[in-house]
Amino acid sequence: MAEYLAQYITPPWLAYLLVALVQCVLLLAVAVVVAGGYTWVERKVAGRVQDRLGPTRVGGRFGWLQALADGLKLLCKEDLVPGSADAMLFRMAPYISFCASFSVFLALPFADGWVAQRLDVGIFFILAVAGVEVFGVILGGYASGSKWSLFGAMREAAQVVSYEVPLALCAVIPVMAAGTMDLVSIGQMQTGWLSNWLVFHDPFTFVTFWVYFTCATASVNRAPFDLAEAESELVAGFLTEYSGFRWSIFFMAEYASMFVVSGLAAILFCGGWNGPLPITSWLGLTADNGPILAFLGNFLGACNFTAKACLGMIVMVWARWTLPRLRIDQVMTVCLKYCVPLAAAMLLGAMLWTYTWPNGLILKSVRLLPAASQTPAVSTASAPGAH
Amino acid sequence: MSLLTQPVGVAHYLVVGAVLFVCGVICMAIKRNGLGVLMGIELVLNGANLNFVAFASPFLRADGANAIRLDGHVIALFVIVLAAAEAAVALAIALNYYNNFVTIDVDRGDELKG
Amino acid sequence: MESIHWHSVFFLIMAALACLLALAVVLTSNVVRMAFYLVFCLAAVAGLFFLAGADFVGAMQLMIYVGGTLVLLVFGVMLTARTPFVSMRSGGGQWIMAAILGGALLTILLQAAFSVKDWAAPTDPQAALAIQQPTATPIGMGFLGVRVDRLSQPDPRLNQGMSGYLLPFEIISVHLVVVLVAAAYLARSRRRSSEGAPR
Amino acid sequence: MDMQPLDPAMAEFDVQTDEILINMGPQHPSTHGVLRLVLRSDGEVVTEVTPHIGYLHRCAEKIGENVSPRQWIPYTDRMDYLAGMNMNLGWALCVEKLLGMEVPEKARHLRVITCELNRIASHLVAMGTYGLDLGSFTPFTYAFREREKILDLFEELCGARLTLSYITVGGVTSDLPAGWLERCEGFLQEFMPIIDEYHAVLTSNEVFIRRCANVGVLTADAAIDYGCSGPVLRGSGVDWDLRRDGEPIYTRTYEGYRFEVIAQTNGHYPQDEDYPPVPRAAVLGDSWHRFYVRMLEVVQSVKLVRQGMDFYRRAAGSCGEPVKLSQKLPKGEAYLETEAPKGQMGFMVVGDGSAIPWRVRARSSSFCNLSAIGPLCRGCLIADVPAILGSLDIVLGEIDR
Repeated sequence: MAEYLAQYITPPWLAYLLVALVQCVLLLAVAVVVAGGYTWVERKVAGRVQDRLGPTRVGGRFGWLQALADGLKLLCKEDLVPGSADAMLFRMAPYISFCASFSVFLALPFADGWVAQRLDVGIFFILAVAGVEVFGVILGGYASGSKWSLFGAMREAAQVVSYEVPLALCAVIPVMAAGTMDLVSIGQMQTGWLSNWLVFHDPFTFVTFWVYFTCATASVNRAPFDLAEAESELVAGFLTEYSGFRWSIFFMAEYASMFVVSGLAAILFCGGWNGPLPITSWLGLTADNGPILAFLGNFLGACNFTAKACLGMIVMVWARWTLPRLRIDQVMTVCLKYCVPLAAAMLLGAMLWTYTWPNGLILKSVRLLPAASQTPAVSTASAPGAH
Repeated sequence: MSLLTQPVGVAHYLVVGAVLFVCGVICMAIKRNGLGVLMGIELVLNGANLNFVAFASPFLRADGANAIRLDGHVIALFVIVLAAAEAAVALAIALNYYNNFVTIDVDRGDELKG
Repeated sequence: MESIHWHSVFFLIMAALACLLALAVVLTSNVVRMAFYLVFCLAAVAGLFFLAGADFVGAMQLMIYVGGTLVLLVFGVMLTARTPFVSMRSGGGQWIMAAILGGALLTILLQAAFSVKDWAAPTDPQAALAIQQPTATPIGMGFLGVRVDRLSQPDPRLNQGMSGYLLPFEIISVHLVVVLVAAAYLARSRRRSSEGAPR
Repeated sequence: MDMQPLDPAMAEFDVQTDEILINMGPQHPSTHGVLRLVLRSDGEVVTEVTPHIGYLHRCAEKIGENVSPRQWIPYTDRMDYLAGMNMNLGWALCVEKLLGMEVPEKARHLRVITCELNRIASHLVAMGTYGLDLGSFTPFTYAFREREKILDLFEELCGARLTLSYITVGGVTSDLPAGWLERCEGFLQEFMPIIDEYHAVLTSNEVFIRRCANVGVLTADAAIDYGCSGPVLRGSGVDWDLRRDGEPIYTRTYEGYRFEVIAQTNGHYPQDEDYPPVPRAAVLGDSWHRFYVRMLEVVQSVKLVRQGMDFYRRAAGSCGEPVKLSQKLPKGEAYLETEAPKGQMGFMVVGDGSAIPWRVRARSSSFCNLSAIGPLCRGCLIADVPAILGSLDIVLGEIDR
């Protein structure tokens, strides 16, 4: 894209800058639209769960524009900084959180090759950068100069740091099954039928998926693990002193990272942009049939991927409005006594499985497309230069 | 402006590494806060790491064949892991120090008894 | 007009960030802000790693340093951060001494950096921009004892070390476990009273 | 440097962390009004809780000494504003005791019907807000959905939804409107299956059990020592309910009614209905049992309302004549405790021969129940404080009066 433009625009660096800008704005739009649309979905789903309607007025019958109205309201609110706060850190903290969760989108593929920067260590990069988000929360909580905020920050730190361990362990298992950390390659490996999804690769990945989702819910601070902002205990936790725009930035960061962990679950376990049925290959929307059809196929794939990620987020909403909140010691127990050992056992099991049946047990005849026939063992051995 | 149009080399990386290293050394030397000293150590280790990574890349120097390639990366990884381990232990020590002296001012720890 | 070399531009941005933030760490006396500056300094260093083609090391830096170590450090800061200790200042004499010594050290290091001609710049200006080879798999194989990058090395001098890093990897792993146990032991919370708190 | 904890029973930690004082309230989402709790905590562990009350003090008792007993009825509504009927009844019975009055049969049954309906409403609020305290929003909306229907019935009955002033000295203010009994019966029929929903969402929810089982255990002796009453007392396994064990003038109101006192005696709760089982983690007297007692009392109250409607249909005569405002109070005093949803609500009236009482006093059940929070919260986590406070189910309007 950039190279193409560079032929026509002088000086060429302007073309690069333009393309970079467009990609940035696109990703930002994705993050913001995801957050905005998701607040609407959350309010609607919460309404249904609670036997009420949710937003009904703003923007027509279904309250479509509720998120916009909320955003406008937040923008108009006064930006308060408490007197006892460390003003610089207090102001910076929301941006740190948002930058971290926004940067993650850099490596998150939406479809085959639809990724801002394809990284050889994509999954690793995402986990690493997503972990930085907690830093903004800690700083915000500390800098607020309020005891409730400090409590929230310490809880968040303890919780997120603990849950990163099982989360990373769970992410390693599909990586091992796929033989690469490149998310695009992992997605390509699951082309075709449902049975090619890594969640059905072996019994261990199947269990891992649920462990992963639990840990992901905890690591993005969603109920029943939303201790950092537990409103009945800590007023609003690290958000207590935040108002208006800065508050909404924290909020967007949280929602963006929810999308990321759900999207990661979709790519690592549920086929990414490959549907339960190989519809794109039936329709001939593949790269073999020219760029336009391939683009259409990718577009369908991106929709598919987004739908899967949204499904994960809706499950999180459902859990949030159904379950009471756990206590901090119980959250730590869930992590250290259940999730970590379970994830470690699954890792060991998946390792043995891959060692025993390097080609997998699922019938090969089901795999329709050549890309899927590349077995994990082969891909590991031929990995250098393979992509 | 030649820096903007010319490719950078190992030497440029070494400069950044040197700045980090010196900052870390100064930090270690003059901070009275025990945790500040710890941060100085992290800076020094990062300065060193930067050198390893720079020497590992064959594209940053004229004699690319002499690059240490993978070894640089591996050593940098080892340093990172050891730094994490060091931070964990140092933090535990700092906490114990705080328990015994009710301060983290390293200048106050001048008696040889716990 | 010469075209801008993007690799250099990004390098300069990252390098300036890293250096300035490192300086800020030295100059500020508030320990929480020190930790804050340090995080971004280390993140900038991770960016430099990416620019040098070490994407695995860069991601590792972000994950372990920025995500792990620094959170650990902030924990420590908060556990021990009482208002009188948050900012502890050093005397002016110390600053002068440190500046002299630091300046001298920096001079030596800079001279060493520019003393080798081959290090100054690559021969092929576009090489660094070329698509970089993946590093994760070779490093992983290296840890398991197979040096995939040296399989086709014609120079026998460089062909040494084919055995990879299995042993150091093992030692580091054991070391890490020992350290974690030790750290947990050092910082343990010992409940002394047997009656405990009523629940 | 003095870092010694005040309480020697407190666990001593190797890492010396600072004890901090935290103000929970008066503007805090889960202090049920304007209660202020000062927590002394070491990290997440609470070592001491000191309640500070009085933010809702409105001189209700002093006002009572300047108006006639009937005029004070609306002020009783504003004590436990979640159970106005029961407050009305307590005061009305107390004055009737002083006056030596008897209310007609019909008024008696109307009092039972409305008080028990209001007890259901009050327990529904307790249940819903307890869910909120534990971080679960949904039970709150479910509880308020049903409570609204009860308030609709009240609105039809007396025009008010919250501050009812329906029961008055000498009877009730008005008879039932036409069709009210059918609508009430319809509500009860809808409501009974919904109780199972509540049990599914909270009572037998695994996370809920983990949050409140074995948290804030109040032994029977301690409960009696602190003067706790109502579900807090019965949750500790004390078989005591003024509707059965109270003074004759009060128990006469419930004459002929069949109901069980909800308390775990001999290791089990009354088994007249299909209740969810007691989880193994629960200890008698913990937050879970207090909550459970309220849930079972709701079922008992439904039964009482049904019986009351039967009795009402068969009763003849008037539903009482409110005493005149100029009714002289005899010299002497009367004190009566009734079983309000929150516990034993006592009213005292001293007459000096004039129409205005010489002294009016109220004994608040929530006040005594709240007094137990100090020992209950010692050594618990910060998250347990709302869990314990919610299980005590206090209403600040009644504490501060």
